[in-house]
Amino acid sequence: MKRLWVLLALLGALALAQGHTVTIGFTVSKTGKYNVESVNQLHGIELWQKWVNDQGGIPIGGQRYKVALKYYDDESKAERVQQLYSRLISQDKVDFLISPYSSGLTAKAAIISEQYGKIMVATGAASDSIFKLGYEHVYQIYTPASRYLTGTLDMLRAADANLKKIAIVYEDSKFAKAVATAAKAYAEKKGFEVVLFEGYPKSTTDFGPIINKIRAAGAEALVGGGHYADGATFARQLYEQKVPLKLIALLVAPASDEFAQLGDAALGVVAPSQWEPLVKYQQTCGPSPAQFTQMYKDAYGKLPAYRAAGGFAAGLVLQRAMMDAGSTDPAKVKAALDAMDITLFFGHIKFATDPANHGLQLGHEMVQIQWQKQGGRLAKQIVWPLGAKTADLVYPIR
Amino acid sequence: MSRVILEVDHLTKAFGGLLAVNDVSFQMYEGEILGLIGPNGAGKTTLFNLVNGVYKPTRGHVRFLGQEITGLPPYEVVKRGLARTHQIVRPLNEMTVLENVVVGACFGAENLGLEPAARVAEEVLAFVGLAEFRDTLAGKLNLAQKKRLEVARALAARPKLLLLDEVLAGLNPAEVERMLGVIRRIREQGISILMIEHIMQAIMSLSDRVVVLNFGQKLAEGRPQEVASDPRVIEAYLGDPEMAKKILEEEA
Amino acid sequence: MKLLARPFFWLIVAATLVYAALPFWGQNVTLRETLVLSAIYVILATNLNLMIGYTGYVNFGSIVFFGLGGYLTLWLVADHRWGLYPAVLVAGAVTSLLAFLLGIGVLRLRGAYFALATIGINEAVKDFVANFDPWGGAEGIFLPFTAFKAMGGPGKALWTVYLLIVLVMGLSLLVAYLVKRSKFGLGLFAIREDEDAAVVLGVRAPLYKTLAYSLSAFLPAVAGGLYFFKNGSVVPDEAFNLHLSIEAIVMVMLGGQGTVTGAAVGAALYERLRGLLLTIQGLSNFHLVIAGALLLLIILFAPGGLMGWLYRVWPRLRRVLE
Amino acid sequence: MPEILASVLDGLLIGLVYGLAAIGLTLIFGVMDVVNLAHGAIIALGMFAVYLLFGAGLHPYLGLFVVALLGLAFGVVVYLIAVRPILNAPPLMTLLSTFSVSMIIIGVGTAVWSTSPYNVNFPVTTLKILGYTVTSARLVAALAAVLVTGFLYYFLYRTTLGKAVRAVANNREAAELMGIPSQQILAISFGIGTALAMLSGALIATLFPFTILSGGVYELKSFVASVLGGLGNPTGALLGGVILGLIEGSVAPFIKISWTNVIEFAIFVLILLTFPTGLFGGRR
Repeated sequence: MKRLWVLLALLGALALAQGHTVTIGFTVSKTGKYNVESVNQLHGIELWQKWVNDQGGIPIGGQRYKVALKYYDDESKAERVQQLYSRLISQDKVDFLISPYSSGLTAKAAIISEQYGKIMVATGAASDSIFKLGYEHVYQIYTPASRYLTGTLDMLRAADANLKKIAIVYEDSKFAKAVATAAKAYAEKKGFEVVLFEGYPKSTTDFGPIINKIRAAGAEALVGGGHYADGATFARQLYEQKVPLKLIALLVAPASDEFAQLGDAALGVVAPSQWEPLVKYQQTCGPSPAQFTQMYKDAYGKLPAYRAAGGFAAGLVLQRAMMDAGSTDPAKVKAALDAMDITLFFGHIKFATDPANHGLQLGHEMVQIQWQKQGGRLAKQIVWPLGAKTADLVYPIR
Repeated sequence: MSRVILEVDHLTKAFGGLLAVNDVSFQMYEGEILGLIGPNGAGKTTLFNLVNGVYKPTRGHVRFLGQEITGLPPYEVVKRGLARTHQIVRPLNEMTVLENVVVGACFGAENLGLEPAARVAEEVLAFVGLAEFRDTLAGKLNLAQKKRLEVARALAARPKLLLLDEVLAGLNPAEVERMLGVIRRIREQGISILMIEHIMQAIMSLSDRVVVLNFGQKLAEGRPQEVASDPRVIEAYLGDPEMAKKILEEEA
Repeated sequence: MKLLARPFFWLIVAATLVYAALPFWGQNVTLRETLVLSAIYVILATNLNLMIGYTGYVNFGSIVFFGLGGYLTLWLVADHRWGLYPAVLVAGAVTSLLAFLLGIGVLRLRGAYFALATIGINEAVKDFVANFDPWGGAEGIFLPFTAFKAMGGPGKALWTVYLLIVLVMGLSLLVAYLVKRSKFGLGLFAIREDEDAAVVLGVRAPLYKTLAYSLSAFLPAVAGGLYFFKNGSVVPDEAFNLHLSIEAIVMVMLGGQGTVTGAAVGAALYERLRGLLLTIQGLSNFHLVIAGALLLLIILFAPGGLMGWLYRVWPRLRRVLE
Repeated sequence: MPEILASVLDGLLIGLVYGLAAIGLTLIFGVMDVVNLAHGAIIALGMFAVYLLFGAGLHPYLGLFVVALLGLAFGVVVYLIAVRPILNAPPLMTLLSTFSVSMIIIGVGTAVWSTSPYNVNFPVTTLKILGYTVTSARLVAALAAVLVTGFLYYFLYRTTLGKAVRAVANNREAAELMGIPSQQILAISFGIGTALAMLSGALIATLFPFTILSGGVYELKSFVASVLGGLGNPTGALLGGVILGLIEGSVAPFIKISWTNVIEFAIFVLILLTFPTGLFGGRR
């Protein structure tokens, strides 16, 4: 008897799955270099799934579609990403794709999604170059690398009109190199002298030689970094070696709450951030920034990092496109994405549609955060743009 | 007198400060068996290595059939018709006996293709008495068989001059007899032989002439009986000329 | 040589044809992806066998050829708008020539020294390419999507590349077989057994082993070109993955070094095993452990690999399966 | 100019640690002609050993002593399982068997610790030496490397056991004829080589973050350092390490940092081709 019930339940689940499920596939770096950021992103996606399914699913053309997720661990390895995305498409038959975390892995996944003509929403991937290869099915959520550090440099100029010498030191990765290259051009335009412009290999753990160069070049401020693991190490060694810098701005790492583990080494470090819990966007669909933050805190017991927000936003964008299309038909969803122009809790979302840049994010903007001490505790504050700030920039930091 | 097949001319090899071969000169003639003797460490094997190109000489020349072969690598020397065996046998262990000999035939003086080389190899194996072991892995042979394999491989190269480095060492009397037969029949084919040997009886009975090395230098050269009675040679061998002479007489 | 009269030749042809046809049954894309990977493994192992199994030189960095082939191909296709076919052929030829020049120097080393040098070469090339801006530095080269469109759209391009990779696999087996049954191969085996003795027997060892090294570079480089074209991009870590080249040694050992069948079967078995371990829940983290333990067991108890064991159990097999 | 000196000083300090790792590799080769391809994995084990001991409340520097003992024991076990049975087989066999050990270690390590980075987080102070800023951790690591090397030399040249190791390294058969139990000596030597590798890993862990795969970098550096110094020559390996560190330190100011690896490997291959026995003479 009990068996029969189980069978019936299974059949029911199957019927539900066949009729009213939309499956989203992606990979997560559960291990390896990107595991901190990538798991954050996964949490965001899973929170979106729960949020949608709690409402009964996505309303599409008069029916409600439950969201199912299918994902694998890509171990932060490019070769795994391509195998797994092929598998997601050809074997698991997912309906839509979300990218892995990081520009490098996303670039690899994008090739597969394009080869098979599957729509992929790219989050956690800021590199511009992915969108210059003539792809038609990949859409970017993040502010692209070319606009990543412009706000940081504007802020630095506003804080110190006399500062000249800056060092730009970046991880040799697709994302960081793109950001650094764009930042160099912008810095020179802003009247800074870039006294050091150099990449370090992805596997770097000893920043001694780089730090010696920063000293030797007489840099007054540093912008650069790459991802979490290298950025945290870089910040720690900058602090241990007592490098006299007036401002340190690093990509990615300081925007994570885990950065607080560095203690005093974190103090004063600035980061551009895709999103912060304190932002005040007026959303046109989905939860508000405060609602999202609260949901995330309830689910995971801590404040969401911007990768988590990016994960949630990626789901929301897909959801919105299906709703707009009134269908899960890929061609219609693609048309809806091309036409999309909305504001989410995450900010403004609008994609380039010209063939040369198709899918590039045009709407979204960065905010700047800084690690400051508040009543003896380290906390992130928004310090730029001025309209959104929650605290004044501490400058110089050392 | 027949023509000169090998000419060793003021040949010298230094390893660091040590002169392993020191200003050695001699000639050998076509069809001849020349014995090369001397105490351990006299430089005999080094001389072989100089002649067939394993080592490059420090000074001096080697001429083969009137052509300069000094400093040519061993694989070039073989192609000109000068093959050798090794004192310590070096079979190609994981290959069959036949394959070992085919290597010799393929890469020897006639530069044969695989199939003609196989025919030559069969023939040579029969000649040295290894035909029944053709499909055995070379590593599985006993020492006497390995020694014959060395000779077979060298013969398969179709040489005009054969350098034999102690092919009798380590063999029992019956095996020695058998090998001596092989050597005589090689000579009957018109192949000249330069051989290093420690067994005096054998060298004295086989050689037309003998060259004696000691401390890298040529000590004596001549017919076996002349050399055997040369007191310098005897002294080199035994320190005590009287004693040595007695032994030599007994052996003869 | 009467090639057409040899059963083993027809065995290679038949195996390659069946392999090529397998995924077309039901247009099975997943199967195709799996078969591409194992074909690549077979190519790497079979060509590596020319060095390890035939010549007795342990090349730890054989993957450098695969990676260079990939880089040259993608560079020609992406930056110089070449077609795929001329690009892979030129990539193969250039890599092979580079291997020849490199071989002249590096093959003077023997044993552990040679093995270490090949590791050094692979790492030096990897780090060089990661800094070489014309090849995209650490970011690598990404194909513009037009490259696939030029081949009749990505779907068709992927099937075409599959067939080409299988063709290269068949050619690798054929080359391995022809070399083994040639005078050249006999010379190589003599070098493997005792290089000094081989030289005295008349084998021109320096040239022969350099030719073997150069030959063992050609088809892997072509395969690298095809594989990375299929992937749409090439980055240094993937192209010069030292780990993969050591795994190729494991494949050769597993099947039995010096045999054509052994290297191929070893590669296919290893791929299956690896794939199986990666997909079994709970074992995915242990695939390295199991592969390592397996390798250790082979070395300790069956150094002749699978074919060595089969030959011992059934000696007549030696004449049928090369 | 002073900045270059700072960079060279950094290079010298880290070079001593490379040297220590390289001694572990070269000692094993010198004694038994085995290139230990598990070297990198063992270095990584040293990193995690000190991490675990630190987690259990032991100061990293005190942990070093425990790491050394663990390394010795582990090395003997690896020797008995993976090296001893095939010591007389062709060199390929020991290369592969030690590599399989490496796969096993890294596989287990990945299962336990994943490939995510770890840190040994203990307070570090900064010192001024002749006006250059140096962290205490770097200074201690370099000092420890020198002390361990000194201790090794005392062992090799002043103790009976050490003399036996050298005798076996020189000529195993002759040593056996003199009544030295060569199997035990080989096992102990492998243990010491392993202990040195783990110690160097432990020291590196006090400086930089690490993953289970981090050993690979230092394994390659050990190859370079040992080949520079002549495979089989411990003094050479230490000097090789220092040279490597000095190259890193002195070229860093003038080129992109990422080119240093290219230079190192190019030197490695060139040295192998021109002086296969190293700059200071190896065993052959």
